[in-house]
Amino acid sequence: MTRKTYAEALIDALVERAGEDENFAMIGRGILGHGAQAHFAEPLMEKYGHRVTDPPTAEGAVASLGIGAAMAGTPMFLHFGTASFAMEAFNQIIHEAGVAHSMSGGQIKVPIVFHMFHGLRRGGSGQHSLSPQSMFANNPGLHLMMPTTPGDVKGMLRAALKSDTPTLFIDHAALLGTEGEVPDGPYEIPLGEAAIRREGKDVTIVATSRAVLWAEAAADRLAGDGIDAEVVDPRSVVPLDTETIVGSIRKTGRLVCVEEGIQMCSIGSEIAALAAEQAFSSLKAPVVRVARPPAPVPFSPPLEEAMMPGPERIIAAVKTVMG
Amino acid sequence: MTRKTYAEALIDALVERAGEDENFAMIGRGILGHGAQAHFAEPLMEKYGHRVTDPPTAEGAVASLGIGAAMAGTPMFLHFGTASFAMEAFNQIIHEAGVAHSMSGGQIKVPIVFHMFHGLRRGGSGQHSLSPQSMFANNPGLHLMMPTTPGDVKGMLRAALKSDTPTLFIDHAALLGTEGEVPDGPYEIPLGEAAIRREGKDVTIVATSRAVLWAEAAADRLAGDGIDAEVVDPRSVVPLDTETIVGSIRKTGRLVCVEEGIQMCSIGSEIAALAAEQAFSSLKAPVVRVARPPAPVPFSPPLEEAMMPGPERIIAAVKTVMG
Amino acid sequence: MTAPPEPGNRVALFHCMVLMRRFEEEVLRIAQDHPYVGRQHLHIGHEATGAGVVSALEAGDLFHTNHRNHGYLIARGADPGRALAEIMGRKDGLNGGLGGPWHLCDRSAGFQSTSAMVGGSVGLAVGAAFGLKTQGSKAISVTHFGDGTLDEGICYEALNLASLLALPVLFLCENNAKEGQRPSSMLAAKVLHDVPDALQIRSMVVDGRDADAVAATAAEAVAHVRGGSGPVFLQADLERWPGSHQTTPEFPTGVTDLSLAWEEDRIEGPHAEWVRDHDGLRAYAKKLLADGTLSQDQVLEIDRGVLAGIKEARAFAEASPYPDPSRLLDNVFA
Amino acid sequence: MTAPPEPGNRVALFHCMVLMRRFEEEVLRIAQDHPYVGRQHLHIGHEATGAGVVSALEAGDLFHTNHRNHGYLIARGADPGRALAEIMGRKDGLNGGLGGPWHLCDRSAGFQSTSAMVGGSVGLAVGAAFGLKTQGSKAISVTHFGDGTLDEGICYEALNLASLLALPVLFLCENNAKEGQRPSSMLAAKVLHDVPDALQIRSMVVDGRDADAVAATAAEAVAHVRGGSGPVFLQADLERWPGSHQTTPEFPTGVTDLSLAWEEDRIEGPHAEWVRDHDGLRAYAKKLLADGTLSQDQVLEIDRGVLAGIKEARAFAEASPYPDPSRLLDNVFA
Ligand SMILES: Cc1ncc(C[n+]2csc(CCOP(=O)(O)OP(=O)(O)O)c2C)c(N)n1
Ligand SMILES: Cc1ncc(C[n+]2csc(CCOP(=O)(O)OP(=O)(O)O)c2C)c(N)n1
Ligand SMILES: [Mg+2]
Ligand SMILES: [Mg+2]
Repeated sequence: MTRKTYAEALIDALVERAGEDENFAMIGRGILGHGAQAHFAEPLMEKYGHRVTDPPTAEGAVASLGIGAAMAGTPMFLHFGTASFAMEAFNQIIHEAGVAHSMSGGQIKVPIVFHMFHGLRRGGSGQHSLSPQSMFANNPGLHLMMPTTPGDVKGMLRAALKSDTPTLFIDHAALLGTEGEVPDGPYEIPLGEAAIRREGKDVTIVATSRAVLWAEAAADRLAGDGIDAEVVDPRSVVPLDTETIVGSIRKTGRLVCVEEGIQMCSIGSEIAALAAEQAFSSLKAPVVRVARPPAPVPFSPPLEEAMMPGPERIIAAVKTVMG
Repeated sequence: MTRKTYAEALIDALVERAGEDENFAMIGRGILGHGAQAHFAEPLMEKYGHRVTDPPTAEGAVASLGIGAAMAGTPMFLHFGTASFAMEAFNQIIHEAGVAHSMSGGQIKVPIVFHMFHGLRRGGSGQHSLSPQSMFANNPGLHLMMPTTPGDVKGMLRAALKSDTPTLFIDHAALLGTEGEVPDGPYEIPLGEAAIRREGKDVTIVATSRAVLWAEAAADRLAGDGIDAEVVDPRSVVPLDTETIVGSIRKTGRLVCVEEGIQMCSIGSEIAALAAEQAFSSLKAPVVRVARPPAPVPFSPPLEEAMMPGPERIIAAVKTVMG
Repeated sequence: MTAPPEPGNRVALFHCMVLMRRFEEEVLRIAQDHPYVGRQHLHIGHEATGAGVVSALEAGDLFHTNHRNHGYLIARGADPGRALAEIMGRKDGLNGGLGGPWHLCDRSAGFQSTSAMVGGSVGLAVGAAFGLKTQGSKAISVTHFGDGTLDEGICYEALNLASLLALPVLFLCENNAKEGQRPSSMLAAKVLHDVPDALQIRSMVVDGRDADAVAATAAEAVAHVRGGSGPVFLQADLERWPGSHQTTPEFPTGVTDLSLAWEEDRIEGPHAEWVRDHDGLRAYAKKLLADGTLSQDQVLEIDRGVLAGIKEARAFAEASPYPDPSRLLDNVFA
Repeated sequence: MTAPPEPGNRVALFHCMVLMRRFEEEVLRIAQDHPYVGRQHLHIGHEATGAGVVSALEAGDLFHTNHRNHGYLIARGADPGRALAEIMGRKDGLNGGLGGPWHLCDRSAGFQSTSAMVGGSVGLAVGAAFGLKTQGSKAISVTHFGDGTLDEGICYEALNLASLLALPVLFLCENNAKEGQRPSSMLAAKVLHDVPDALQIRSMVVDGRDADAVAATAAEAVAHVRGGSGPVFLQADLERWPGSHQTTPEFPTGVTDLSLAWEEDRIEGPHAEWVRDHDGLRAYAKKLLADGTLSQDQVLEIDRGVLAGIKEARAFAEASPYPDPSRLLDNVFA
């Protein structure tokens, strides 16, 4: 175990994989973005920079390149930058990568990881702030990972890189600088295993990506008010660990869903629906969802701030479900 | 009132609008597809064919053309064909059309209707069978209409064509040949008004687009078993008539959600979440969702058939919630 | 059933063309006999191009095609019975019935995928070339697409990538545009290859109705690509067959009768013009007869052999059951 | 604050360039003074192009820009105070604080939108041209984008559409690519305009550092477009300013000192090379002094006037409050 930033742990996974498989290739510019953590990519670029292709600004064909190469047997890591840009490759991701294995009757495998940063990033406005995870989850054949901690990002990225299923790996740039314990050497976190970030008996808060940090902060403060919240982080959205999630809801009887994306037809909607389907008889109170308001992200700082489903809003939601 | 096909009613709305506003322009090829109803477009093409631009196969720029023209004050109707093709323009739809009005502080209006056919169409396989409605609904600034009847398509299309908000108008080719009473002359069906297709007291079935027909068929047969189902057709997904929908669930205490799309993070998830949030105390049984299985659409006829959330599956779901 | 034609073997080229034609005719017949087998995009009229290009390829080369794919698949040696079974959505189809006509895939024949998204195959093929290059393979990537595909931005982006990275990919553009009909291309360029030219991709143009010319030009193009000199854009100018985008299963130019290669007096009726002036298969038969490569009997013999094989293939496909619906979720994740 | 420069009025051109430069310098200062105003893409070094092209336009013309948009907005007559307020996310900003620097919009100045999606503005501008044509308007559509934008398929598709439909749109490509730095263009073409050329769009190339040349060439281009002869692709070859993609708010080439147009001995220090050899604003001042169009005093007078205006603008922006968060959902639907 070493204490590391999320950014370092992410790069660790890539360095390890590149070292193991000389056929593994990467494509994209600025894997850690342009922020304060960008330099953590240096160990990768120094050692394996020759295996990172710097592409033109042409997301559709770059995605196709990655998918076609993966189909031909070259495992790929593809970095889009802001998740918004991946929308230029939406068709290629869902209609080529997602369907190839099934449509070929299992003949074709597509070992590719699509990496991108989602969410509110300060000043991203309406075109650089997308959280596309719910949209991607509405498609078949694509795994969808959303790590939260340095320890998870390394193990989940490794699992994704070793998978023959195309995987959306959706990060949040605001997590890059967070620190945590990271096991040394290679390890995998199996797909489809949720993490219980905090045990509790009164209410279940299911949150993804950065929103987990807000949920934890809210839970800390709620503890002061005598409310014992359980925080569940699905980590992997597809496949989803319904067993753990529904188990927690059955235990507490109360559910708050938190996410940075827009609420309608979202992961939060899905978890709430699962509660209504599979934990109905245990539910003691109406479910509450906390999410980004359904508006284009405004530039103005206080307005962007108001978009965030941060601790305050989570606490208010929990108090509502506690009645 | 005249008895007409859905296809005729749809064309009526375009002919009327073109007659009223000589600035109104259309772009796209084969507005009614290539099936048995294609000829119903003739009255439009004969009279206003010169105002329909036949575009290159370049969905992204074609969408941009429509959006830019609408921003410049020319109301547009844009036909994509299969909804799958609209994925090549996903970025333009969500990141240009959807955000322009808000991001400009209200200066820019985008009067455009994006028309497309969603769903299982027999032989469409994994790349021509998309139901993108849930994904679109996860974005801000876009209205989303899904008519079911000939009377509705005409009035809803007119409302969409007169709106200054960009509108996704998602049709199902299998509806084109259905017949119904259509009021003569222009009329509008206001956005955000659900229709109760059938009143009932035991269970609420919320279904969209073609799935409404399956829900009605199921309700007919359930009546034989003494189950009195209410069928609610939201018609407009954004804005959603939560009042009517939640009202019905409160009344019956039971909910089945039906849609042709994939279940995860779907409209069905959203309705189920609304039930868990807003009708919790009235709910008498777990909610059940009926949707397309999470797989690429297979070509093989019996497998494609098995994808459909048709009457049998709806009946089974209703029987489950009836306990 | 048949190995792909060898370079320089003109009889094999002809055989391959006959196979392509008879296969497509059988697909039409299947569509007539079965109410529901999807919508077909047949390769009729493109045989000379298909056979010629395939003759220039080697076993490990990877192929990404578009919707007009049957001919290439068969020419590359895929089993016609399993191909027809796939087109019918049957269990023994190449993709187990999951793909259907628009998505035929035969990994063992280097047939990676068929994308029915216009432009899809072009991007994937550039990716395959990238993969092959990364692996240090000597194989090349080939993609086949129509003139209309250059309308799509993804095609342009992919051409640019291939040129920038000097990838081993052959872009085979089947140009079946024809004035007067609704054009499948709406490109403002004077000629299609102006676009790859602008992107510094070597381009070649060939009369796609002439199998010998295609075989020779394709051999040159493939040598360039395989030699590591970067991509080639090969534009094959073709006849637009009247049925190329039909929605109903009829024989718009009749069923092929190869004896019309010599009994020209018998060419009559509604399809006479096409048979006489546009049918590349008949023209090639005539050429091979004229230069003594084949006799009339040999032509008929080849045809009979192909027809017998197709008959068997059809029987195999018809006998194959539909897959079980429970297989739906089998291969969603790898 | 200032009307757009008139054709042939070189003093107005210069004034416009000074305004653009001083505005951007103020933006940098704001970014230094306020911890959070987003990331800026300044137009420094592009002034001659901006002013020259704007001088050729008329009032009703519609503009779609990319992320490097401030200069055009100001040159077209948008209020600098409201523009700075928008860049700061304030209530009195042009977009009410909702858009920010990447999405400045001023409908009254024909400034439709700024798309921060590379290629976004190109497609929208082709649409604006389509709209104007449909309306029978005499106005034209203008879009400004960088060399890197030709990498994107959407740009290619939009060029094709404009050419096919002969739309009244001026494509202004600011080519600030420079060897040695990471190129903003990764196009395999020999020169950028090879792509529009292939699509049969009339192209022109101009030295984008020479305001007179830009004004003259732009006038010719605009006449072509307004005359109904279809689109023009105007490639302005530019200096790549060292700060063009910076993430921290510093003055990479110092604060402009116009007296260095004549006191050249004083050009020294770390920025000397840029100031001496690359600063188009200084070069234009020198030219106007040399041919007697302006005196040194007049140059300084213009600069003082502009600076005073900018100071006022900044004060206005600073005084403007943030919008109320309750405004978030105001304009989601029209
Ligand atoms: C992205 C996308 N847009 C539209 C279509 C509909 N479509 C199917 S075939 C075709 C024409 C293709 O023309 P071309 O590439 O010349 O091939 P051809 O059929 O002429 O051989 C079109 C537009 C599609 N399949 N995919
Ligand atoms: C679709 C998309 N992909 C990537 C980006 C990130 N990006 C912002 S500016 C830029 C470079 C643009 O270069 P160019 O068009 O030459 O303009 P310049 O900044 O050089 O003036 C890129 C790639 C983006 N904004 N949008
Ligand atoms: Mg074609
Ligand atoms: Mg540039």
